[in-house]
Amino acid sequence: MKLAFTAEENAFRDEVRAFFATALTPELAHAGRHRTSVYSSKEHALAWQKILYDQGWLVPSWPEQYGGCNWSLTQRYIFACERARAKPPALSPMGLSMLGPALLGCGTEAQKTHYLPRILRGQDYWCQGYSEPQAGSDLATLQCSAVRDGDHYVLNGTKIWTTHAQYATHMFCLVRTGTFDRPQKGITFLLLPMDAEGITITPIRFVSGAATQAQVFFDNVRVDASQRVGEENDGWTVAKYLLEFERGGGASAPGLLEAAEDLRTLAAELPDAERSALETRLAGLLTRIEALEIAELQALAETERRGSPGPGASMLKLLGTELSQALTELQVEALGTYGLVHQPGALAFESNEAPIGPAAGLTTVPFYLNNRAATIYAGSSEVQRNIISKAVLGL
Amino acid sequence: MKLAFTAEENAFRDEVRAFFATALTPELAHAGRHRTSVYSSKEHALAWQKILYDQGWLVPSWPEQYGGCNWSLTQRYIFACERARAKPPALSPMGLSMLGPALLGCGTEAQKTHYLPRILRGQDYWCQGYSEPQAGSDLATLQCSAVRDGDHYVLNGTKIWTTHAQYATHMFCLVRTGTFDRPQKGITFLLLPMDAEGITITPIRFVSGAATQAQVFFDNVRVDASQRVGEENDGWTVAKYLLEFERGGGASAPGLLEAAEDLRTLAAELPDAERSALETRLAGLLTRIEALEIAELQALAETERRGSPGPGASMLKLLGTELSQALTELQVEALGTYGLVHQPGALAFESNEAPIGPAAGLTTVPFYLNNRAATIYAGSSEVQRNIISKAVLGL
Amino acid sequence: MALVLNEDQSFIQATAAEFCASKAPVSAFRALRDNPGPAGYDEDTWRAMVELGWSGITLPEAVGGTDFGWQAMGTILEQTGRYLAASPLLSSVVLGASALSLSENRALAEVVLPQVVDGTVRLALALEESPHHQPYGAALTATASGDAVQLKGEKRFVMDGGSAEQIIVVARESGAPGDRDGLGLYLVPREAGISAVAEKLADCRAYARLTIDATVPASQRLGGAELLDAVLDRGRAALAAEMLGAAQAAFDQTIAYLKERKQFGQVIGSFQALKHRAADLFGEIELARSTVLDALSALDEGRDDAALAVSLAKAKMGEVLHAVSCEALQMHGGIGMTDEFDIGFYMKRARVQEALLGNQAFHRSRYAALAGY
Amino acid sequence: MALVLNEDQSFIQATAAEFCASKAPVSAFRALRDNPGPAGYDEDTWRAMVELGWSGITLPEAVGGTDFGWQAMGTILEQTGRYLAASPLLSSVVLGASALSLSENRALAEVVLPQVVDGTVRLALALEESPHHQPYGAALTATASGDAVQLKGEKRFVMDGGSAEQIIVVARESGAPGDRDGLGLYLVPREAGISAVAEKLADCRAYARLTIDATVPASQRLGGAELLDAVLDRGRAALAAEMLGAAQAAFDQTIAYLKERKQFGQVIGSFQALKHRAADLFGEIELARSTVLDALSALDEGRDDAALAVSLAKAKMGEVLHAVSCEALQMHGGIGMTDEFDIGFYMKRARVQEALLGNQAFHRSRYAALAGY
Repeated sequence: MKLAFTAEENAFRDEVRAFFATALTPELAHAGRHRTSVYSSKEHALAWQKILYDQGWLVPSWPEQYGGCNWSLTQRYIFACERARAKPPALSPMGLSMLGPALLGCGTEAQKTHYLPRILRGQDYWCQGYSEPQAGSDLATLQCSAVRDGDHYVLNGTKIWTTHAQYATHMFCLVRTGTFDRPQKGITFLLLPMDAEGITITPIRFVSGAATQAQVFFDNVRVDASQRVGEENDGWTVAKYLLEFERGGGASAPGLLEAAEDLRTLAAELPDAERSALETRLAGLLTRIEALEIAELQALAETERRGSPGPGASMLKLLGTELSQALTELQVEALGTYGLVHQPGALAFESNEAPIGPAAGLTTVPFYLNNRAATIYAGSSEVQRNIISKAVLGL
Repeated sequence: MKLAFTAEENAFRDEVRAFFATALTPELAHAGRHRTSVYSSKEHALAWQKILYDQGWLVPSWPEQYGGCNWSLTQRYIFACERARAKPPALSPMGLSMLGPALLGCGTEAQKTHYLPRILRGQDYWCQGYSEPQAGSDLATLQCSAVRDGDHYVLNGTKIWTTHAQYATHMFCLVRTGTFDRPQKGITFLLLPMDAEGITITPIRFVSGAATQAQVFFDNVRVDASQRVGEENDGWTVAKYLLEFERGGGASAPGLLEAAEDLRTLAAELPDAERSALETRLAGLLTRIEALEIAELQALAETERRGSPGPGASMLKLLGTELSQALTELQVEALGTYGLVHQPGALAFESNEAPIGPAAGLTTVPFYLNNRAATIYAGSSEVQRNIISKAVLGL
Repeated sequence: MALVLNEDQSFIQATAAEFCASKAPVSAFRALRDNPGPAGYDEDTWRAMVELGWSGITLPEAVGGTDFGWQAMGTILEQTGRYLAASPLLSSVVLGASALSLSENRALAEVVLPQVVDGTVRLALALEESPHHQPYGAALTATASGDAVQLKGEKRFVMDGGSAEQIIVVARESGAPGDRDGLGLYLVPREAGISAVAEKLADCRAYARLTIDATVPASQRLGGAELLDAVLDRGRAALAAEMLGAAQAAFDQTIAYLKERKQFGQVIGSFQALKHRAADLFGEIELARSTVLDALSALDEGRDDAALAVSLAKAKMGEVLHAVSCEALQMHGGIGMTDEFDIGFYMKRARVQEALLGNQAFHRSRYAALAGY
Repeated sequence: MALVLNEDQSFIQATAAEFCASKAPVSAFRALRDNPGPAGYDEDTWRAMVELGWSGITLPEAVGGTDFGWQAMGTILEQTGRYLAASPLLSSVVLGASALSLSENRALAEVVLPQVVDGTVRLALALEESPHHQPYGAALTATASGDAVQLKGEKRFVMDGGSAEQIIVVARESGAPGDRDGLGLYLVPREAGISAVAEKLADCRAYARLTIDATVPASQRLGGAELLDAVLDRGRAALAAEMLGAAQAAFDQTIAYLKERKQFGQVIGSFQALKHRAADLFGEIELARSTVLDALSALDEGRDDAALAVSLAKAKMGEVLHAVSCEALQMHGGIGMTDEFDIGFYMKRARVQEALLGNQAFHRSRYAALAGY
């Protein structure tokens, strides 16, 4: 408990808690508790999104006119803690947490008016086209090209690691529209429908066995120029603004604290030597998570003050993802062989296949493996360290 | 116990143990147990050196004709273990472990005949002139110049971090005799007497308060050309050969194991919470030290096979020095406030000043502080990692 | 400790490397993963290993073995670990055959071991009943009645437990689960009353849950806890050797990738932060290698600190393999996350290897206890 | 938790930074180190701090203080920690005055606290009797006889114990050393029977061994273990703030050096391995800063998890300061090893700060216990 709550805030907490308790259907609760990555399925994500939307709690931090809640920082913190406790399905962040804030900051009135309500209502389901095979950590060297042809851009090239590309209705992407002295210049930020002619999607199978990512190929895909966000050749500005939200927009600590609490229960059942070793490491992690929680709260206050998270977001992304991985390490260890089980068939809601071990074990390995990507996507940990040493320390 | 001993080897161990028990005078035993750095004082080092020389055990690994013992690897290992157990004063390594092997490998017959016996008998006391203010980790950029003038070289410039320069009779040093495409070329390895005209010595006070290092200035110092080891401009070859010995020649594990054993005794007296935390860390270090011990034994066998330690020496230096620092960290912690005492006056043999805490506490901070240099000298840990990634991994 | 491999060991190592590279490369493991077949390994490949003498490498000449010892066995497992070569070496030759060769039941050993050597019988060790390694945790009951013993209970995650012809069952004769006293090891033919259900783990090796309700002659008893400890230590040291090969392979593949992948206009292996991390990993692998060699030597020499050396090796090797497999994936970046790349196999294999026969916490604790901490 | 400094706090921070930089820079500490004088700090500098109101910053207006609270005190100590400014702030204002202001003995507090605020009385807390922090370890006896209490025993490493006019002595009234029950805190004037011998530690602050044989009226009793815990937690949080300043200073000086020192033809700050280590340290310092601010807020807000927050802060800050001071020296290389460079001061100071009022192990353990582990 880092913030002292008023009576009103306590009442708010009770309200949020009651909402989660009643709003989650058994299937959504199952989906939330059996996630194997930071994403839920499109179906579960949208079902849960609709419930939040109807409640008016879908995008608390957005401006009120676009659906925000005008909550205080404390209220947002309470909501994050209760959400971590209730474990609903994950919302797809691409529209709600990434493109949405980017449009709010850099979009035209027309773009805001058209897209924001559709994002909220789940009418559009977005994916993010950033990385390319030769442009990963070195994102600015991306080659996927868009050539202006009258009122359109014509796209050719490919994007890779595009989460849920195969399920998305739209993509926001970075394309090259020019070559200048710095690779960051000449990049443009575009919005496009995934059913446009010339798009091919090839799912990528991951180490976990799942295929939530895909590679997307563009063959003379025509995009209306009105779908450009920001100026031509100046898409990097939009991308940087958006990346700060992707990296540091949220509060990861409440979820990590819940995971630590779950682990504590698991650890209690271990044989002595393993239990004491695990508890020592867990307590060590807990101190880091608590520190991160405070830092995230301060960052929220800072974001509110300046409008966007700033370069400190890199630090929070770095610490948050590494702590998340450290916790999954402990989870694998705490469950022993049950935490190593490979039984995808038993995962579905009301599956007929009896699990080899406890239900918690079924998601452990897939989540562990998928979560290794957390220190790679949205700028690898190495890139975050580069950013901190340059932007913050001036090295 | 990593090597199975024969009856003869057991007898040898008893002989060595008995020797240490009788040969160490009370003053030398005190000096050995109250070292505040890897060096003992010149006086104690030479006194102990004479005893070993008389016993014939001063340079076990040298060729027999120069004073070596022709011991098996097992015998050398036994000797190292017994020495770690007895804690005699440290021998000055500059002549015995660095210049000696370098002369054996690269010196002229005349140099060997003249210098090796004088090193063994302690008639000459050497220091090492390598680093310069602008050439530390980047040793090859050294600037101290030697210009050929008939049968002499004329030296100008400065050397820094020269251990015991103020006590040494001679220095071996690297000087620049030419400028070529690579900075490593054009360096020459010279021997010179410290009483030569034009030498000025300024001791450097360290964080520990002691001044065992000095800066040495050369003002037209004349050195006879016969004092060159190796070819002109090819001193880097000699230096590299020597550096391998400096980095990996010895076995550090037996001493580390003794230190760990001492720590275990100290830890037993700690309050509960601190004791269990410290014992956990100590047991963790112990596994690393045991692993290092095996690796060092294998490296000894490798050195015997190929004649010099090779690039693997960098790894052993890196691991050995970092373990040594980790142990001193624990020692400071185990002694609590007694391990933080600053009382140089109580350190001397038969001092009249009563120590604030136990005797072990008096050397703790000075040794701890001096030992921070272990990951800086003879190529910092960063340089060792550069060497490993380049020479071993080809990166 | 032998500080360098002798001629025999070097020859065996070279043979194993060549064999695995040509006959059991990672692509073969990938094919098995997608299509495991009844045993979870390729029977032809296994027969070829038997013909190379691998099934008898630690066994005395009297039963058809070559008696080259555990260091030789380690060099083979290092190679199978490197290539992820699937075989019953660990289950049958290391764990199973050791239980017989170290048993005081010479009569049984003399009958069965020649069959292990010639490949006609495969063994498996049925020990665990919980998801955590508990050597003395057996609850499965052994009830004597006359000259017969009835074994009744369940065993979990038995490696190759679905394909081995005979199972060595760790049973409780007296006392309670957790007691070191009161354990008995029995050699039980599958047809005597063992049914198996496959249990699939992340490494895609073959494990089974065994339901046992079998009655065997008392003469099938091999020994008690002392035998079990000795068998497990051989298994742990051998497993550590396999892990060493895996760590080395993951590291080598990563170094190769660092020299090839370009970002920011240069190969990523030229970035100093990655170089230094690679150098540190190299040092850690070397340290772990030293502990593995020492553990195998300690077994060959019958040193009285063998258990200590084995726990040191399993703990250290587990820690290093863990770090190497994580760094390997991180340094590969996105491409390392794909199933198409081999590097993920090593991570999944590593997590299971770490857990088998005692994880790092188990062996650190055992090491500390044995070292008197 | 207050998420940003308020106006008062920001002003106090700016004043403190300016004051320390001009009146008590590191060079002043160096001069004191070589020539400590009777108190171990400069009396004029201290008087100037008193004039700035620092001696009353956490005290109520009724006794002459400004009641700005612990976050304000923390901003001051962060600056004195940064510049190694020597003063009795920690001993007298944090530890000493807290014992009075939190005491139920209002009469005594009302007399003494105004004198602390105006600088005429300096206090010190005499707690430890062993080289390890043991809050309930007092063996020094308090024996009541009528209205008087006799205190008899020895205290070690009492900060500013040689110069303070009045000493708060933690004594044992009943029970055995280690018991939380049976402790009493007494305010004892030096002249009542306290003799001091200097004990010099690596940080060159002033500590003393006190030999106490004093009889004081029972009305000098301030409280028991509950008071002691509250006082110590204020001391720990304040010390953590001082450590934060030290860590930041050592880090900043190191970053500056990385931008200046050239090797291999470039500034060493351009080497990626050092950059990444610096970035990681930055993150760790920020995490530690968060915990320190939270601990100070918890004290200001009287939160019921204040003890937990304080132990978290002291443990985390200790760990981070340790890492920063070691890396700072390593990154400075040889020059960092010299007495001439300031960076070594921070390492020596750090080791002592870590140990004072409970080291990392102590507070990790206390945190775990309070968190229910």
